[in-house]
Amino acid sequence: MSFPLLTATAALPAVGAIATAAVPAKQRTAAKWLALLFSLGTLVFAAVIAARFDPGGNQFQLTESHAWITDFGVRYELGVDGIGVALIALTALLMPFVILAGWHDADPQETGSSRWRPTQGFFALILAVEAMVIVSFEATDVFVFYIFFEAMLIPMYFLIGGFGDRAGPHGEKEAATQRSYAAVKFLLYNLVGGLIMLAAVIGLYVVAGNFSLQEIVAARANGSLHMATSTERLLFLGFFFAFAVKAPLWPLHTWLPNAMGEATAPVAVLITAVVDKVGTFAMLRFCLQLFPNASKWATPAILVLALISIVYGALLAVGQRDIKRLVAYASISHFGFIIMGIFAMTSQGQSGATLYMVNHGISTAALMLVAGFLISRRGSRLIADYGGVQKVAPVLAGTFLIGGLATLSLPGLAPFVSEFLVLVGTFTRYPVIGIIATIGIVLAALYTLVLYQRTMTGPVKPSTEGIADLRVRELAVVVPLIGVLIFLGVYPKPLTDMVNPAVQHTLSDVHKKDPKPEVEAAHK
Amino acid sequence: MNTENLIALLVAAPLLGAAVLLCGGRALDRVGHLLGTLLAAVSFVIAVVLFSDLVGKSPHDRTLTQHLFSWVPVEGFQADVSFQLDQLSMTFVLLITGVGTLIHMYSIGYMEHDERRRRFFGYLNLFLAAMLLLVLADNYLLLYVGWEGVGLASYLLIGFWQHKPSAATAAKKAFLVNRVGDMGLSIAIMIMFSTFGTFAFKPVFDSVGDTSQGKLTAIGLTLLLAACGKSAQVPLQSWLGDAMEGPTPVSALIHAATMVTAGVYLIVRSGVIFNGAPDAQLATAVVGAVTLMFGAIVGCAKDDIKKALAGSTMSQIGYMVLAAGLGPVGYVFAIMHLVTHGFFKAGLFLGAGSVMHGMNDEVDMRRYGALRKYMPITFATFTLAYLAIIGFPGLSGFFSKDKIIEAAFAKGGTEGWILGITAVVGAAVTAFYMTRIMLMTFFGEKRWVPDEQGNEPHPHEAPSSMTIPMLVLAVGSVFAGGIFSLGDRFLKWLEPVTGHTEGHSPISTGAITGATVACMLIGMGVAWVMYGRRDVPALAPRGSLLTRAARRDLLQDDFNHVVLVRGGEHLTRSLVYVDHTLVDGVVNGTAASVGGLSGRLRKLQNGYVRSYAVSMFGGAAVIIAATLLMRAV
Amino acid sequence: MNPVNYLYLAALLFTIGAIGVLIRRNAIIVFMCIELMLNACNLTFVAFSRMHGNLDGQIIAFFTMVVAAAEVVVGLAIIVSLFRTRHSASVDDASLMKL
Amino acid sequence: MTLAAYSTSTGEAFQFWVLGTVAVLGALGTILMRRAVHSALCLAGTMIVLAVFYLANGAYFLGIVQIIVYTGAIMMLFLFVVMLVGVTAADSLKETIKGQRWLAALCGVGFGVLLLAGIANASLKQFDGLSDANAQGNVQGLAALIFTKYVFAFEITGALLITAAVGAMVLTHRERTERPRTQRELSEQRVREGKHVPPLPAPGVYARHNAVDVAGLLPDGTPSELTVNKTLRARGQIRDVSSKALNDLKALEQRSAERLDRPEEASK
Repeated sequence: MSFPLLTATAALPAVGAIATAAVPAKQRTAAKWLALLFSLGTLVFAAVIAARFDPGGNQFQLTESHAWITDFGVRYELGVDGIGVALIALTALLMPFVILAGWHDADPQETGSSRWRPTQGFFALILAVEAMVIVSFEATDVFVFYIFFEAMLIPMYFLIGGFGDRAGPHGEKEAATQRSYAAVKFLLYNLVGGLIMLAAVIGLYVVAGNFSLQEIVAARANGSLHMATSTERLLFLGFFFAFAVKAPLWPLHTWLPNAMGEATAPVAVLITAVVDKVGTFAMLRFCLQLFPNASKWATPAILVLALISIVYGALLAVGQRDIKRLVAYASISHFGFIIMGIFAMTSQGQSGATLYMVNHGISTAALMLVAGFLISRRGSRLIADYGGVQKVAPVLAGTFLIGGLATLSLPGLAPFVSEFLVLVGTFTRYPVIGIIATIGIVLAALYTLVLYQRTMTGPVKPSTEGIADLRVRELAVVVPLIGVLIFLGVYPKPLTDMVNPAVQHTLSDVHKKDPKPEVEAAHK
Repeated sequence: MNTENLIALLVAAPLLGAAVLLCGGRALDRVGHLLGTLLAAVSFVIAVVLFSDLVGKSPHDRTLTQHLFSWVPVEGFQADVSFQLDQLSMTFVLLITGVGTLIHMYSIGYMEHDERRRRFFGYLNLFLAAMLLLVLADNYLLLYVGWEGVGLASYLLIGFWQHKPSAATAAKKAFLVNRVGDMGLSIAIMIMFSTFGTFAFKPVFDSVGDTSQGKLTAIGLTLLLAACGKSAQVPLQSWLGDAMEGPTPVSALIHAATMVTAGVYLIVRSGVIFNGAPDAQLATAVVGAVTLMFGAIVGCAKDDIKKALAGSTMSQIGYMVLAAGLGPVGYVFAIMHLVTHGFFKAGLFLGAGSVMHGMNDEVDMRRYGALRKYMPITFATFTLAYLAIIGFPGLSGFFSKDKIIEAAFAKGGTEGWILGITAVVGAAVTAFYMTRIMLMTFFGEKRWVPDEQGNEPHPHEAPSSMTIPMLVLAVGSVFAGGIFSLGDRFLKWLEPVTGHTEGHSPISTGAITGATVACMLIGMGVAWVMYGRRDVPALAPRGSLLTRAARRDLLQDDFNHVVLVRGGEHLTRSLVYVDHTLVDGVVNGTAASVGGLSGRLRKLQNGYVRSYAVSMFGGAAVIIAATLLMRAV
Repeated sequence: MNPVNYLYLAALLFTIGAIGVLIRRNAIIVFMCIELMLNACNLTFVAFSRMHGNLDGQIIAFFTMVVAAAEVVVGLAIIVSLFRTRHSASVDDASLMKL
Repeated sequence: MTLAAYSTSTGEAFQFWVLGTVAVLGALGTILMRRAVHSALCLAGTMIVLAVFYLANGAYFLGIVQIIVYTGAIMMLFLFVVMLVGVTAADSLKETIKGQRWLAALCGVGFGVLLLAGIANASLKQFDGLSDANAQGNVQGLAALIFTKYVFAFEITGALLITAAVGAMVLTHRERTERPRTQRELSEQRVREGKHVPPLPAPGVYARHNAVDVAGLLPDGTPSELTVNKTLRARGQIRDVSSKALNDLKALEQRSAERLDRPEEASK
């Protein structure tokens, strides 16, 4: 039996979480370094996964399978396809930066509270989230996936509710109220989604008799498992609802601005760049593969919702007064693109959507973390409290601009590739939706540049004076992220090579072929 | 060594400069401007090498390609980073690197006292790199990268003086309006992909004949939208005037060598598609004609020298777009006018910059006057460029503009007459506003006043780093047109790429030329009557309705403000409200009603034992009843 | 007379006792009503014992009595201590879990 | 089994109808009497009637136990506690919980109807009588069952009884947590607090009455409640001897003296 690489990758941060939590109360710095070390270790493991993965090989590789709850046919089954590898890599890549960016976020004097060992708790919770997210990306057993999909909520709840910016606009007490509101809202939304999904998971078991993704797909393919149309649709909706809450899709999105607004910047990155990706990833893996016919049936409605998300999220971002909420609404718009790409059911759309997940994770992380650095200097999230920052802190402003440009999908930076693929992929099948979605391009420029203009340019406001430029630790967070953005914008081939075969598998499971171009190209 | 491999270096040199200058620390402050200029010059030298190589080949073999790497390989979708250098690209490359290098040189002097000069040169290099990428790309997606890169660089440069809110707003506006155009380009690429399965130039152009005219018209119109954004054509022209907030060399770069010419390049490059879509062509010509009048009228009313020149640019680009809209008859002349315009407009802007440099950055022409005595070189070069732009016989502008007017008449039918007469009238208006600028700036009494700090301006000639580029450009303004026209050299050079058909205008060429020159003289005369003979009032008179409207860019900004900005604000505000009350409200309402229900139910739990006993007793009764009923059934 | 009448009587007494529990506030009277209900049950058991001709019913009634006795002892002790703390024997006054 | 077994003797029927009525009245009295003492007495009556019914049903042992244990011991315990607790506001029959009485009546009547209907529907055809079971004597029969079949239940009830006894003791017993204060300490506290340094005043003395419940009069003629035992105070049983009341009394005496023609007393 070979080394269980996937289990080890997920277990490493879990062990790290326990180890970090066990660090004595006084040794806060040790806890931080320990957490960073474990996240780096996970990154190494993720790199090994990416290296060992053979894009031309089977759909699922590095598989592990053990009996778990034999009475219900639950097996501990792990395996990764190209999409999974890409997202595991994203998660493992972002974590060290999240930890580094949140280096001082949970220091007792920062939070102003005397809770028991907040620093250890903060980093342990982050590592716990990482472990669960990685298992979610690896699980090929619906039940195992479901458990970790839901369990993720617990550490996230504490991260949102327990750690916030130093002081909100109305003082610490009001901030605490807002935080707990946001945390409870996050929890309730996702629990409701999870509950409905649980019903669907049980329903799937009743219909299929086991939870294994591969077995069910194979059984459907060779005809030994037949699902009634209405059953399939109901199950699909159950799964999709949970993922749409997580993703989040309009109109189930309202928890995200609250959660991202109240949480600290690193936690906000954790939410939108990593945890929410589980939702879109699961649409691609479970919704489409388990219920191909129902997916096709629901596609028009979902595309319309995604389109609404794109335009609506962007318009709301324009109207925000709070930096973090603005980024949150921008993310809603971007998630609309991802979902649109998935359900366009073309190679370009789904490859684009997968790339989009990765790129959006990195670009939002860059933008949000820099915004977090800015906020930590002034303690205000309101756009109106800043102005002329580029004069006093040019590097901060510059990195913020690059993050913003990535958010508006400037060619040359990674998100452009994915956004364009999604648009093209959608257009070939649904031209009208594709054209309307391009409005998102203009609106993205609008909210990004308005944000940049109001905070960074203009005369230096008295409240902005004396803001320090980025420190070494902060540069160490931002510069690599920007480097990755540029690299993937110029040379995304390594990623696309990994993703393409997985997308082809998915598409063949859904029995969809790309629409042929009208004119068979004369090239080559 | 294979010359193909040099193509990438063309882009790489300024890109490297941008990277080094922007990432390098303050250590580079002292040499940054030299490095930037050097790399621009390197790019120019490479361009010259490639040009000589191309000239040495047979006319139909003058296309070099270089494939660097596969960019976005996805099933059925192939985007490569590869370059194509043909005569059209070569023309642009020479213009961009040549004029670009001159503007770099000029900026050394102009930006001498700016503490962020290093960064300025970084942005300039980025601008060149993006523009070169745009014209060298061999597929539309890579072109799109350059296209947006130009937008980014212009954003950074227009907003270079970020501490000025007006500059920041202008930069944002430029980017946003350009983005609307970009939307058109991306839709065009999407249509191409779904129609042809590719968006590389060659296969697309090769298979144009296999598709319907409707598809081609759609592509053409979306490309036109893109061109309107980048080339500041009506209705997306509003950003150009505001873009004058940037330092003057930036204006020169944007207006002469880069940015605004990109739209013309796109249309000419996509000529094959437009040829198959007459409706799109007509739309293009109409947009060009409207813009040429629009820009000219706006240029007449502005007192800000740079904004007046901006109106002129709009108008001249209008000529080019008009020419490009005429199809193979006009493509070559569009490009020819573009190149000559590159020379004289750069000269004009650099001259204007020189004037401002000497006048404490004053831009109001009503505060100038009599500057010819103080700035002889600037006056001389400005005058040559001025004569070139109004199409004074013998100078560059005469040759290129005349051809466009001829081609417009050659379109034939009512359209041809309308377009042709518009172009002729445009020439008259051009002569008027340019003469106005000349008279107000260099002639008459001196009207300058101390600025807000009380500093009396001391007009003086600019340093040689600024005057040399102006002199070079002046030479170009004078001779370029003649050289190009001599033996139809330019036509023969470009014909293999764009194709050319000789137009047959309903009236003779001589008559057109005569009418044009006459109109030009009338325009000059009117300007002389209004501004030369009389003193120029230091405060602008109220003026006619048209003047006032023209001062406000023919109310287009006001329209944008009311409809788009205000409307948008209301829309977003109401959406924020809806999101908070309706979408969130439904959820919160559900929570509240559950909470309310629990509140009601809680009242049943009043703590009184006897209450509980009643429920228990009632429950027992119900169970007995149920049991009895079950037995009864 | 049919011995079933004993059962009817027991049912009637039980119901009266139950209503008493529900409407009276004095803990002692409530308690007495409970005793009444227990006695009604005992009557039923005895009547059934006679009907079935064996003594098991009587045994159960006997045990009921024993349990009732124990219950009374504890219950009255609770009432007394309740009265001590609250100066009232009303069951309504004991509506809170704490004083 | 014969049809005759379905009915009892006429004597028993007569006894049932008479005593049954008494039992129901007693039960109603239990729940309707205002005072706990009266309720307890009514309940005792019902229980005695039930004891008679046990005897009539052949449960001789239970009948006697009912009288001795229930009527004799348990009901006395009840009365004892009633005395201990005294008269409280809980004795009021006014309902305080809204809708409680209606619900109680509804549930009670519904329950009763269902119960009666259930019995009426039951097929109670069997009627064996206890003559066989009681052949060896009722007590012997019970004993045989208790010590064989039900021995474990019997043992457990023993444990229950002991537990109950202990429980009652624990519940009612109050541990003294501190030493009782001596008279000296009490007097010192009184001096420290500065009120009622001397002993409390004696109740007023009015020759014609038992004077313990009459408040002593202060110099201005108002009664001082301090002079009366606090238990009487709590029960509101202080006799009013304010000057107005005394005048009323005087007037009353005068009127009675006039009617009785004893002018010497009236004029006094």
